[in-house]
Amino acid sequence: MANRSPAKRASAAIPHGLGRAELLEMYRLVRLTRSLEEKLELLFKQSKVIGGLFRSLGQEGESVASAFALRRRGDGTGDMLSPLIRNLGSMLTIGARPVEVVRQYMARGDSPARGKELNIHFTDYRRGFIGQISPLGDLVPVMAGVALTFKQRGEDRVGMVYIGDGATSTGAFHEGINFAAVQRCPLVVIVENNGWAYSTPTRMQTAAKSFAAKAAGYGAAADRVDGNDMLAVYGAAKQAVERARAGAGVTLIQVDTYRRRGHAQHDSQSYMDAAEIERWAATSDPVDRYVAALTGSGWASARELAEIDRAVDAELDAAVAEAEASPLPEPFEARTDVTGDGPVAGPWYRLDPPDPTKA
Amino acid sequence: MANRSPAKRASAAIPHGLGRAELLEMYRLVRLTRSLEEKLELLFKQSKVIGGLFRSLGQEGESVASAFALRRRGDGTGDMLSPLIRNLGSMLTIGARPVEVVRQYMARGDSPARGKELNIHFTDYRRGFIGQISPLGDLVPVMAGVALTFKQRGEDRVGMVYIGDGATSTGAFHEGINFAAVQRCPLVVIVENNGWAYSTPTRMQTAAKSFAAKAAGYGAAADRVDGNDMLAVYGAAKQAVERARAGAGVTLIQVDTYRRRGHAQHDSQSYMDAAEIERWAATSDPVDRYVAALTGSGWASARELAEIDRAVDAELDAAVAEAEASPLPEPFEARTDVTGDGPVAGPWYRLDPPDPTKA
Amino acid sequence: MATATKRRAKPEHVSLTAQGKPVTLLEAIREGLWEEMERDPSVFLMGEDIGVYGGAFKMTEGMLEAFGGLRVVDTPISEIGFTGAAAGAAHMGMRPVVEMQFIDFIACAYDMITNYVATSRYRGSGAVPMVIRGPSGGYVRGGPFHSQNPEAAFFHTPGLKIVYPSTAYDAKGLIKAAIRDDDPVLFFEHKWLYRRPQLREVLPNEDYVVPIGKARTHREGKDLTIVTYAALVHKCAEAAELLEKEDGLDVEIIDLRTLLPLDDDAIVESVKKTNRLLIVHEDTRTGGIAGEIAMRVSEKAFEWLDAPIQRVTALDAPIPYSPPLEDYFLPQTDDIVKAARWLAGY
Amino acid sequence: MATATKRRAKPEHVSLTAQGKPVTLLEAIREGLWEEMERDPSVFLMGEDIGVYGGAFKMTEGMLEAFGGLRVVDTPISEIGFTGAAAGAAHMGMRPVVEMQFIDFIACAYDMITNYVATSRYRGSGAVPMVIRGPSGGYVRGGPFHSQNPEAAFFHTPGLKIVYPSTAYDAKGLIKAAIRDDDPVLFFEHKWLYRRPQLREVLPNEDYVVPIGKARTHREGKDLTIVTYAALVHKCAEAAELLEKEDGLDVEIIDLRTLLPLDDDAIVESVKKTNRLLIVHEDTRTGGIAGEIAMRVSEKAFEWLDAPIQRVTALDAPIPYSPPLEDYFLPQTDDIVKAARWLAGY
Ligand SMILES: Cc1ncc(C[n+]2csc(CCOP(=O)(O)OP(=O)(O)O)c2C)c(N)n1
Ligand SMILES: Cc1ncc(C[n+]2csc(CCOP(=O)(O)OP(=O)(O)O)c2C)c(N)n1
Ligand SMILES: [Mg+2]
Ligand SMILES: [Mg+2]
Repeated sequence: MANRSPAKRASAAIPHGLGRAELLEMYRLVRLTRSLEEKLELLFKQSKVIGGLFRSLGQEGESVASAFALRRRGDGTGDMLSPLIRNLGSMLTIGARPVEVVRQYMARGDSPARGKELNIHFTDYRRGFIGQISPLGDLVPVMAGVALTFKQRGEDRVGMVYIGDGATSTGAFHEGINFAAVQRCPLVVIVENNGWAYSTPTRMQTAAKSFAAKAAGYGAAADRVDGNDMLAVYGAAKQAVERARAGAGVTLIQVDTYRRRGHAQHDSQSYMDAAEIERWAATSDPVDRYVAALTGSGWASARELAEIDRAVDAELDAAVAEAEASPLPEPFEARTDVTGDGPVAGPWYRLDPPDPTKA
Repeated sequence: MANRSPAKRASAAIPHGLGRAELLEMYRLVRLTRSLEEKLELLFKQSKVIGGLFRSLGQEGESVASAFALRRRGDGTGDMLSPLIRNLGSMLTIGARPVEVVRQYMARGDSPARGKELNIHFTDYRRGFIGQISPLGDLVPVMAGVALTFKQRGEDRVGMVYIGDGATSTGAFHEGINFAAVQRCPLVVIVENNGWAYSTPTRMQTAAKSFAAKAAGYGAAADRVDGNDMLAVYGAAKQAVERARAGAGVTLIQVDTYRRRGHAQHDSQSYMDAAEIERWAATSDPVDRYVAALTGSGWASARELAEIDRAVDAELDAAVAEAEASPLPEPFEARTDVTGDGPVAGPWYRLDPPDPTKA
Repeated sequence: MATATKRRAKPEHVSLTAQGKPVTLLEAIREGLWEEMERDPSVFLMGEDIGVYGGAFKMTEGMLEAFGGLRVVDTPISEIGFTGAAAGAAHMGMRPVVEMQFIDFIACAYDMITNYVATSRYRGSGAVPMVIRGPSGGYVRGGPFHSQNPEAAFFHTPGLKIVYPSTAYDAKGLIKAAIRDDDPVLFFEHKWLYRRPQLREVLPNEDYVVPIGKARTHREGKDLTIVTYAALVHKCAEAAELLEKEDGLDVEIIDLRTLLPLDDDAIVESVKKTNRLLIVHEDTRTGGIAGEIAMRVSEKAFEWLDAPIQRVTALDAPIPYSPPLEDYFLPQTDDIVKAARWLAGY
Repeated sequence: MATATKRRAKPEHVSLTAQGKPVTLLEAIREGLWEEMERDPSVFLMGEDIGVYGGAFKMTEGMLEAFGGLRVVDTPISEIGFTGAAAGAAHMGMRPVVEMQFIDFIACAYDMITNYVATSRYRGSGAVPMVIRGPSGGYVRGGPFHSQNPEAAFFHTPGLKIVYPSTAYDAKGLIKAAIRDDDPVLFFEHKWLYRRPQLREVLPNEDYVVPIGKARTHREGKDLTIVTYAALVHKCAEAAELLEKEDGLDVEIIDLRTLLPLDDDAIVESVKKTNRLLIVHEDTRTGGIAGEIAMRVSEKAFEWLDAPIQRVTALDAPIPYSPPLEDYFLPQTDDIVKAARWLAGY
């Protein structure tokens, strides 16, 4: 997984049928992801983030590159994905906006989940993403059903669902991917092997030689790719997406990467080897490697990238300012949208005068 | 899977280190299994069986042969198994008695489950079997835990759990076998592929090329065997049991067989191909094939087998008579053994006079 | 596919009402499912053995042939899987109806239903119009895992609706209402009622729904209110007849039909009339829904109560299999009679 | 392995009581777990990240080092798997204690717990001595899946016991009782109480247990009974102080401690003294355990009630994340004050 030296790639043709504009857009997205998380970390340290903060440092590349392989439209006719907590990059790639993410983390009333759900747990069917819930694995069956409906309706749309190395141990993952495979649903399952599930190393999660090896147990196609090589991830994802779109069913792609931060901000990472983290940072940072590929291959100039960086910073400053100006939700909102039958009853003892018959 | 002609096996040495006595005992057990089910079917037609009746016709061989590979003791120091509804043969092999089974099916008060649970859902830890419950897959995690304790205590005991082709689709199966494999628990998982899950053919259950292919996804050893060749099943099971006993962890064995009857008595099998059933009956009945092997190889004479048949019939006649003489449970027993704190409260309105304060 | 099949003549077994023939509770639900499948192409069915086999109780018989494999989906044995898949399909605008082969196995999908499906609207992921249905209840010697009444496990989950009908008319009207409802509905079908000849009735030969959330007065009375549902509606009716004959008691029976949301008004109104309340359910005692009903009546009609609210329920145990045990475990008509007598005499 | 480790000196963080230092609720449970691990080699721990990491809340910190990997088992993310495995180990004579990283995920094991574990004794497969424990409850901005109170989902399952302590003393005594109990015990730990300095207390430096099934009078009073448990014991106490000062009301607080089996006698006795009952729980309203308590009081002490039983609970919704929403959603001290005032004035 040694970093490819610019030399080796010099004057290479752009792979996977990508154009220069797309390469730059992918750069913008991965940069946006990392910078947004850095902003969030700042806000977290200022106690402006409510609840935990989850970094995807070192994994942003695969999030962006895999989602980039989807048909991204924003009008409800494109592909659909469901991310994990560390797939901020996938969300931004398919259309989530930084200001939405900041509002979510700051529990604002105008955040997509209106303060009812946290961090990147939010949904937009038109843009093509379905927010996960905390119980791991549950979105695999759900996305299998999304893909089933594409098949039922004869739509050439594809679903993509992300699952961590740890979450592959859940019954939901198993039942969902088996269902999708036997029904030949157009679904791509990205297994993110970042080496850790909270403090649990992969070897304590499963005795399987690889996660790709699980595919055969479902009759799904398998692929495995260096998760910090954005172009490789894009290539693998693109192929799987096209397979699915062509009606050839489920592909499980193992993307190997590394979680350089703790599970969340509170996690000291005491159980991790600092040298290992350093090595990944030095030799396999997805952004560095992508920049090296872009510049080393003459696909982009340092100046172009610097411009993008400036634009990203400006966008994020604006997003944070906007989010900070956002109001917290109205308490009453706690009662809305439980069912379609209107707000649920409020507490009788908060009435004036209190009246239990009105409960 | 063609039936081996006696000629081919003539004067062959007994494989897998088995002795003649063991061969005859296996014959007795498989005969006992089939004949007991035939008796039960008779009782069912006389409406003496309460609830459903499940036949393992055509699968008895693998049940007996796999369980026969276990250390069977009856004093709580042997191996442990957990059967499925169609593993009557495994139960009898590890020590369940026909009269217990008949009492269970007749819902008698002196049945092992005292009328609280049905058919072969009963347990004896000393003899080494744990009754399943209806929700499929649940016993895989449970048996993983049984095997975990063997490992914790440094006991050289082994667990064996049966799972149907259909039940491999459950989350419980997945979580249980993955847990056992990563913990290197001494567990053997027998996947019984009998072609059907109720009315669902294997191809609608999973797109996997085989069930053995699932093993790699858990880092478990895999084997696959002709389930109606008792000696082959014994050999595969024996090897897996010894692997487990030696601390080498989990083996998944796919045994291919065929469910010649419906899911239960009420099932007309309309969805099955009569010719296919006939073909399995004619060319691959496990008992016929075993008899052919025994006699064709000069390991047993027709006279010996006939004697065993007579003994089995006598035993079963006695068992049925005994069971029919057994009492139904006392109603009050419905209140016992919910917790260790004594019987649960009875209904206040059945007191004389009724008294709700005593509920 | 739907259109293609509309041209076919409707099979006999789903044309009984059209022919003016009486239907059982099972047949009523089957007709309801069939008519919704014809009415709305976004409705589809999923479950184990529901296709070729037509389901363990033959509820979906003939539907695969009529509507095809894309709308009648045989699934692997994966309650988490197909329940979650139904939610995903619902997100995309479909209206899935999933069958638990026996409702007992809904426990396997407990997380998916309570954490994912029930909270979707609240989380901002939108309504999840789906129905989870299946054969429920005891009195059939089914043992601990083929006899359960699962309502209490879900009654506590905001975002769900729960329906448990006792008559053919209600069953057909409520399955249609459930399918058309934008929220997830758990639709429980009592297998002891499925084919009971006494429940056969001729249904209106037109499209109708029974509103979710409205109880029904099964029997009018002034001396005592019995609130119940599902199979026990019929045992309560038996008891009421007997109490009228033997004690001259005039018992009112409220059939809840919908358990969530509860129809407080119907209950309270009846209690204010009779001043005595007996709650009867087949489910076990502790944590059964009788408690919630009693709590609400205490909150809203305490002063109208002339006697303590009482309940007749199953015992606090798993459901035993052997007839003497199950008979003792489950509420029987005679139990209702005795409890009602005690209350009336209070 | 156990013996080998006994020789080691006990780490500081589980020696606080031995040193006469006060402990938090979390530290009390940790000491209880540690002491049971030392006392009985059949006790062992399973869960996600409980080994090297010591658990998400550090409950099992240092235990892997002290007791080794065979007794402190880090599991895959498999609630069905390790819960079932615990049952299997219990069958073999072990006494497993499994941790749900957050109790919300117990939903994934709902089938295994209610259908397999809870029914084992009844089915003739013997007692299943195991404990399922985990951080529970709200007031921590945890959102819908890190704030749940799961008691109502299991309260309905015969065969289980449920414990939910509110003080350090009870927490230590009850975790020991739970581990020594032959039945499966769900042990819920309120994360808002885990490290609350106000709950610090010096515990007896000897082995003690608090019996399962016995409530505790947290505060004596004669005007009104409040039945509550877990975090709300402390909000009720706050409210009681205020009501004494401002209204001269003498409020009795019963801390259930054990939810299953319920201590009817303690509740009924108090109600017979005060003739007014307010039930307060953090869980949502419909189907929460308040209903069962009200039902039982109605059955056993109806004539002693001078006012309708009332309850203060969370709203019937998932648990929202944003502070203004969670504050509005959950019961607050002021709510208890208002409800108690209304009851007292009735
Ligand atoms: C069913 C379930 N069990 C436990 C948890 C607690 N939990 C949250 S994240 C996590 C680790 C996830 O690891 P992995 O799947 O590898 O994803 P990663 O964090 O590495 O991206 C755990 C155990 C959960 N969310 N859901
Ligand atoms: C979780 C669960 N879902 C559904 C059922 C209903 N059911 C009972 S047996 C069966 C088919 C089992 O097929 P398989 O696992 O292949 O075992 P076989 O009957 O072929 O021996 C089904 C669906 C169940 N018992 N448990
Ligand atoms: Mg990971
Ligand atoms: Mg099968």
